Amino acid sequence: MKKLFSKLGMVGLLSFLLIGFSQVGMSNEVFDLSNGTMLLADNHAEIVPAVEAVEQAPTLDTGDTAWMIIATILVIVMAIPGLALFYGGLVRSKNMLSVLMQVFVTFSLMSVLWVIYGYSLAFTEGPYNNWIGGLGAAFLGGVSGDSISGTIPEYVFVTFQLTFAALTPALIVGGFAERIKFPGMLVFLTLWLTTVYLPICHMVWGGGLISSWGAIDFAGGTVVHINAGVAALVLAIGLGKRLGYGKEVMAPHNMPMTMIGASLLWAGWFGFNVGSELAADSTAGLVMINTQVAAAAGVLGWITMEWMARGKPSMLGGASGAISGLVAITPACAVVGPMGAIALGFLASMIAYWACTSLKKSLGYDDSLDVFGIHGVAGIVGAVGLAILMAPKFGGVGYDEGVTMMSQFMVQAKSVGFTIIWCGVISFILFKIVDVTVGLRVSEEDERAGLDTTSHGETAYHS
Amino acid sequence: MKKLFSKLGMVGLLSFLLIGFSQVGMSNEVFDLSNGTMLLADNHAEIVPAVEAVEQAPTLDTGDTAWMIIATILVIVMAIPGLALFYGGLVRSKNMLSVLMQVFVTFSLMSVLWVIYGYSLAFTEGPYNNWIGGLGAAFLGGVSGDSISGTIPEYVFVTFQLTFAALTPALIVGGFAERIKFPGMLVFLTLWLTTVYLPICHMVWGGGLISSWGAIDFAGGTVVHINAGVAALVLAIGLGKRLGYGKEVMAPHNMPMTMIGASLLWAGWFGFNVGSELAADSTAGLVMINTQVAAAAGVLGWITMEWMARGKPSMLGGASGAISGLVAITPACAVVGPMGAIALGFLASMIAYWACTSLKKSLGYDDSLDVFGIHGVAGIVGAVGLAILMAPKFGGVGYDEGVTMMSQFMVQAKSVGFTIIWCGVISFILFKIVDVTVGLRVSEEDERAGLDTTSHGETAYHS
Amino acid sequence: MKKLFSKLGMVGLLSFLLIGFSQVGMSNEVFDLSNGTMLLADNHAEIVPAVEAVEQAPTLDTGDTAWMIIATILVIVMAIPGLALFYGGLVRSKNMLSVLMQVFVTFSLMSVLWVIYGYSLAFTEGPYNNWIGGLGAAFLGGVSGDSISGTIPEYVFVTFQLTFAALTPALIVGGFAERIKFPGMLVFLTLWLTTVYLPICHMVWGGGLISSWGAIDFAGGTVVHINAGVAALVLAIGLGKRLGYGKEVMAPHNMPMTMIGASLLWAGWFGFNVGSELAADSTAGLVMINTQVAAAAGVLGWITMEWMARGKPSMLGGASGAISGLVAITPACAVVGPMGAIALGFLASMIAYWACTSLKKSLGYDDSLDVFGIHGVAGIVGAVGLAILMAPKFGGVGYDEGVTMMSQFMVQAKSVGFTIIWCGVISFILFKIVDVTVGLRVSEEDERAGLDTTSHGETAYHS
Amino acid sequence: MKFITAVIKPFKLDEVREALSEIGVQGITVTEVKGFGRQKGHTELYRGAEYVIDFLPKVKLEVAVSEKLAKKVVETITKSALTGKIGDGKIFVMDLDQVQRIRTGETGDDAL
Amino acid sequence: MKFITAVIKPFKLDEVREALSEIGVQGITVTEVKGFGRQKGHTELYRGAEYVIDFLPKVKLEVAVSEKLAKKVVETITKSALTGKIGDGKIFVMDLDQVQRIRTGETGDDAL
Amino acid sequence: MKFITAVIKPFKLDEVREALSEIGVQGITVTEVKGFGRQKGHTELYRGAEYVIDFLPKVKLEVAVSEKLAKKVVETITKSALTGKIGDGKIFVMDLDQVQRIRTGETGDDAL
Ligand SMILES: Nc1ncnc2c1ncn2[C@@H]1O[C@H](COP(=O)(O)OP(=O)(O)O)[C@@H](O)[C@H]1O
Ligand SMILES: Nc1ncnc2c1ncn2[C@@H]1O[C@H](COP(=O)(O)OP(=O)(O)O)[C@@H](O)[C@H]1O
Ligand SMILES: Nc1ncnc2c1ncn2[C@@H]1O[C@H](COP(=O)(O)OP(=O)(O)O)[C@@H](O)[C@H]1O
Repeated sequence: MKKLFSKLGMVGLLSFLLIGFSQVGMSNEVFDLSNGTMLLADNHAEIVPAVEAVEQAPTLDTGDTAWMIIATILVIVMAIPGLALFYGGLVRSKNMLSVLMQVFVTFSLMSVLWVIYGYSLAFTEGPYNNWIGGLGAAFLGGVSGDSISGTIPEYVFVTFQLTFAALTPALIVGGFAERIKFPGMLVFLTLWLTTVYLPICHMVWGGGLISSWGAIDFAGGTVVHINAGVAALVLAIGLGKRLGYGKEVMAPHNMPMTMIGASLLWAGWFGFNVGSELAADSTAGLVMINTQVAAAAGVLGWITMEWMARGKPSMLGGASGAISGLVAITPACAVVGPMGAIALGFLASMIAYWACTSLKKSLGYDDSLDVFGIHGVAGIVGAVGLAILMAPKFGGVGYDEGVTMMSQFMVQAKSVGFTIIWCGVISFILFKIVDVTVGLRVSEEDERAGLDTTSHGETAYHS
Repeated sequence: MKKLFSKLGMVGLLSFLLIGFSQVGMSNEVFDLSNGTMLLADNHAEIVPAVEAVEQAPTLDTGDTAWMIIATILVIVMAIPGLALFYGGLVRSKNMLSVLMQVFVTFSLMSVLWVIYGYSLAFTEGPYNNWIGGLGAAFLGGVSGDSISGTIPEYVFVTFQLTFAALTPALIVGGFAERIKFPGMLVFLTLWLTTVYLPICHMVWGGGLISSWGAIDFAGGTVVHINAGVAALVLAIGLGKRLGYGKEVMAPHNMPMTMIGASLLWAGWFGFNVGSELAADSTAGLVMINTQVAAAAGVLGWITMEWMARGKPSMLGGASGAISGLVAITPACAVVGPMGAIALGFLASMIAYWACTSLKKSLGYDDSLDVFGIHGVAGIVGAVGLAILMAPKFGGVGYDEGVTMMSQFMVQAKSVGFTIIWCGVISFILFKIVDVTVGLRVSEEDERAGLDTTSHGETAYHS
Repeated sequence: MKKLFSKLGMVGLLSFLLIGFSQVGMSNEVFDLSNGTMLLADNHAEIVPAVEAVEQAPTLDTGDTAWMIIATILVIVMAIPGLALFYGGLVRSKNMLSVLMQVFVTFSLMSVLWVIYGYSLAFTEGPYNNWIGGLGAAFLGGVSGDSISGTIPEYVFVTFQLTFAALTPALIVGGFAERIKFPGMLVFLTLWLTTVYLPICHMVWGGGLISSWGAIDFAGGTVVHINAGVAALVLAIGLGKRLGYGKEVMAPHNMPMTMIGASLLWAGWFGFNVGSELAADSTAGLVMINTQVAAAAGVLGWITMEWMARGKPSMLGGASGAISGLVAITPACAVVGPMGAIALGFLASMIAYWACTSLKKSLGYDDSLDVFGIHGVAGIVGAVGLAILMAPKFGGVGYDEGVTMMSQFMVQAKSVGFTIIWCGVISFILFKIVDVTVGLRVSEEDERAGLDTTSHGETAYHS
Repeated sequence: MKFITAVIKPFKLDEVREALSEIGVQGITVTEVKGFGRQKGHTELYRGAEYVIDFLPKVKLEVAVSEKLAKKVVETITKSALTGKIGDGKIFVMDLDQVQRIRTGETGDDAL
Repeated sequence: MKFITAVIKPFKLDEVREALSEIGVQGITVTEVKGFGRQKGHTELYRGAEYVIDFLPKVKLEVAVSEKLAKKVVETITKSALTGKIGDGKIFVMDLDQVQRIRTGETGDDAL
Repeated sequence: MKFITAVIKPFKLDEVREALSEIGVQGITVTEVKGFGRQKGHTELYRGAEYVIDFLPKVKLEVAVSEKLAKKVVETITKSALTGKIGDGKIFVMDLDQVQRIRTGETGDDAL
């Protein structure tokens, strides 16, 4: 526990440093909401206050709608079966179903919560609009079959955003796999959606605080990946290591499943990134090629490290590299060029490799499936790296008027730091509450026998 | 056999009751075709008599076309590998390939038959138009590269409908898995397509009898799910139980495969449901969110039942719940609201749970993979439940002029009852014919050894 | 080695015969570039010299763009996980990860190379334009977010073509599976992309030699399948047989994986074929139904052969038949009718069956996963068969003015022969170079132990 | 004491186990094995590569029992594993020197 | 010489193997088995079909050792495999007539 | 009678089986096992977690034979399983008290 505190403190400190650092370049406009840059508005914000756009009545475009329906489906495939398999293949066979189940049910529960209050809190205006939306669209009240968001039906937009809210908590599963109580997990993630995901989502994409700083997070570097990575780290430390960690063989029980999962995540990520453009337009094309080459470069980056370090490139390395590259390009995909995307994917993957091997070993936490090492770390690299690579000289789209590489970098660093602290502190508090009330760690006996039979009454494989 | 008769009789009785019941509300207009409501016409029927729409020359919309191409591919993914894996994971490893093969070849054979005569019988006008279409478009004669259906190329419409006709017979595989002769199965399903699927499809979507009643079946509750569920029940009873049923352990040999299958079915179902709108428009958005939340609620419904009944929610339960929710929303997806979809998915899943556990046990049939319990039962719940949930007070789109909740309910009940009887009686006759001529059940020895080696000369897993 | 030469000689001879044969019908216009037919130009060529089309400023169509984004993703899914699983399931479990890894990393490396120089050499004009493009668009210089190709963003076109270039080398993996050195493979395939794929791609789709003959290769019969098949054959012969080939049991270790792979290839192939239309239009509809029924007929063709030959249709047969049908329809999908597609798929599948059984046995090479037998042979059948089936009397679209069935057949035969020779000769030279310098075959000891542990330091399955 | 090894058909396992329980056997160790014997295997064909799979899936039981129970155990297995068809399997009986229960350190008949 | 067969809990394998190495055992053959015994199994439920899975995953070790090492081996296994909870397993000792190393043809204690 | 247990390299199984058939052995029971011995294993690395896998896949044959065939069987296995490289395996011979064929109830040499 003490160790936990010190670790969390460290993360927090780092984040404050990031924010502090950013002050240097941005003087005292940190919480100044009058700052009108709002780069994010181009991508998401105009959807929310659809009323404002009455001058130019929004009309439905079938091409954009077709694309967004698919993009949504692709993000669903990322979660189930993609993420579930990516994670499931990495655990021991006695816990396979528990991981599949955690992802599957989390995904389902969050979907329902999104309709009940999630969408409303994230994407409508509220009395504390810097931090969170209102409850005006709870139960999707006010959304009708005719509502249009930009050029697509609002229901499509709602569903697309639903998948993000359902995927992000599921990502955290990798941090506490093989040792968590199923009911405790559901309670924790419900609270986490409400107090971490929805506010950060609103702050970044719903017209709240972070967007007002001019931060760029095209498809969810902070909202999705850093958020999930930090929460996973907090839980991994809080729950403690798995029994036998570092002593017994805990090799992945089915690497082909992990490879399938990684491939489906790769394919689905186009829904995630290109879908965030909310249209099938030219920017979509740029996002697409960037996503592809960043993933490919991520594969090459990770296996290069492995090759140098141990002489053998591995399938798990290839898969991990692809995901690292994809995570890194997520916030950056609409502002860098293809060569910048290659550089970002390659580099982020190498840094994630270092985080999953050296950093994890030296700090000694058991983040079962490296959610922090991959999503957290590559997410940070992407979020701050884009400030550099978006420069025209690196093939990027360039900066807004009045914005420099330095100032953009500061804004990015600040938004990353803010997200880490918000997520870290609240996740820790939620962990404590749920651990004491519902209970989060299974008994030693159940952990030995495996969660499949003890929590779910099933076995993954019979003959 | 006697038992078989009595069971079938029971089902038939129930169906007659449903129809009879509906008479109360609908007086004597049962077979009155002059009834002009034709709610289904909005979705499918205008495609067929493309000639009638000459006043307003149909033009191709690239967005709608893009969406429908994908929707078609998604339904293909539902069948292969989706359904094949969902089923395959549940059998014993010695029968794994036989199930994959049954789905794969059925899907292929039906695809070819669809082009030869299926499309024509289902979607053109014929001399007995209430019951079945004509043979004018056999071999796709008359369809050309330039033919347009609504706003999409007719070939796309033909292929989209092909996937429904190829998927439905494959669904039945779950009823007789682990004990059927492969050639007999192909003969039976060919006859079944011709005498059950095509007529019902024509009656519902091709401008035939059932559509004339004003029945609502947006994406195939009767045509696909009730049809397949009833046929599976008939075959399960007809063939008798698997050797060792109830005594030996017949646990699923690979639950992760089943989970992958369920996930792909979920994702593919958007092609199925949203694709049935035949356009990327506002209704598509409504169908989309309904599909997602009904599936999610289905997951929660089933595991809630399990949790209450035995203290442990299971992965198979989650997967089964998702499919139940999806089946239930299929006919209803364009007429209920998101909260109605949640209610429908949740409830239908609970009822399907009851059917797969209590009902099946008490009746004692061996529907190997619960095709009736899930597709049949949840399909019925969805088909009749939509009449209630489409009411504006439940967030639905409301009724057509002159239609009340009660009258709609009657129409729905009648169409369900009609489908059950049609499918049940003909399936039973076909079963008898094929059983006597070609033979349907494998020898005891082959069943013991497993169908993979005895029917297909292969083994699923080697080292 | 001597054997190798004689085999290659045979293939070469055959190809020369094909070309020679074609001379009869085409007199001396073989290398005559003034021939203006350029049937391919309709599909691909107009994209390249976008400048020429200035009269009619190209505008982006969201529907076409939506479709092409998806088509691209579908081809990605074909490669990972589709092809990787199709191949991986067929090897022994000790080599599973090596195959997945070979496909995964090849796919990634080629993606990056495409951006660096591949696209430019394939799709821009160069000083030796008959043979290869220029380097003007290296690093995607000149492509910007606003560039439009036809009706879609150029970046989308670039990414779509990227997936072809990344998939084709990965197809070759099946020829040398279970015995190749990983680094050697990467070097070989890099050189192969540069000297075989890019030139042939340019000659067929980039406005080079083969297109000038009026050859029809809608979606890549020569560029992708014959190319890959021939290269795989050269490597299979060059490397020699696997240890224990013909003596030890080398049964597929996981047929369900192969079935999943085949199904994803099937579904993804719509991206490949329909995507090659580069638009969601009427032709797309024709391509779609042709693709579906050719695959289905391929399944039926192969299992019919098995049924007759040994009494048992197999899952591997079904899967192989589907791929054979898909390969055969690839060049033909826009010019034949649905019944023609059925005929082509059925026949090509039967011939591929013969190639994988009788032909392979009699020649005695060990093409581990039958890349030549399926992609090479069915590719040839499709490429020449389309000349016949495109006749209006067979439901095809008919010939261009001045073209007859015979003349088209000659052109097709010539382009096939040319591709075989070009690919065969260069592949053989590359094989020799890489074998001598980097080394291509693993040690006997490593081959016994399996490549997973020896090349990649991992094992596919643990408990 | 005797160490009895029996090779039987897989689907007979449950029956045999129950029969043994009834006569007082308290522990059994079971292994999935492949059996070669008089019973013929089958042929598998993969794209023209024909493999004669001449082993059959069998289940091996190992039971350590006291001298006096040994005969009864052999009889019980014979009876409950019988189908009368080829491939029913074999029972092998060997001398067992010594047994020890790990949990308690008990030895001899007490440890069984 | 003695042929020692031990059935233990799977997660104890590494510990036991290391302990045996330390006392000079040079070879072990390990099999994954299913154990029926006093330790209870669990129930699995699949859509209403309830299966009582009354076997537990165990690991079987087979070690051939010289007469003089035998006692020590039994002791070492007992100690290193002990958790004190039910299901810890059994050790069976049998006489071993003859051993031969395939590679060299050596026999007797030399072959171990 | 003798109960012969042999641990060999997996890819030698077919050869050994055929050799045994030729000298008249009619039944064999085969188990996939993991072997620890002088032959070294390998290292696997998963995102920085290094596991030394020091077992190797082996195949275990169990053959019950008549007294007079026993020597021949040991010789035959030795010859057909030999590669001359480390890890070729071991053959263990034990006394077999009694055999019974389940199908017929035959015992002794007749049951083999
Ligand atoms: N001599 C033997 N040594 C070891 N195992 C044997 C022997 N003979 C038979 N078995 C085992 O018993 C099984 C059944 O034997 P088989 O000869 O097929 O039929 P049956 O038991 O009816 O004579 C074989 O598959 C094999 O596993
Ligand atoms: N008589 C026996 N013969 C063979 N194996 C046995 C015997 N008794 C126990 N075993 C094996 O030992 C394991 C542990 O035995 P069990 O009775 O559950 O607990 P304990 O070892 O604590 O008494 C069993 O699962 C079984 O594999
Ligand atoms: N004393 C032993 N008891 C049981 N099995 C043994 C013993 N010694 C070796 N083995 C088995 O034989 C296999 C080969 O032994 P090893 O020492 O590696 O090589 P070699 O047979 O060449 O001496 C081991 O993997 C193990 O399965």
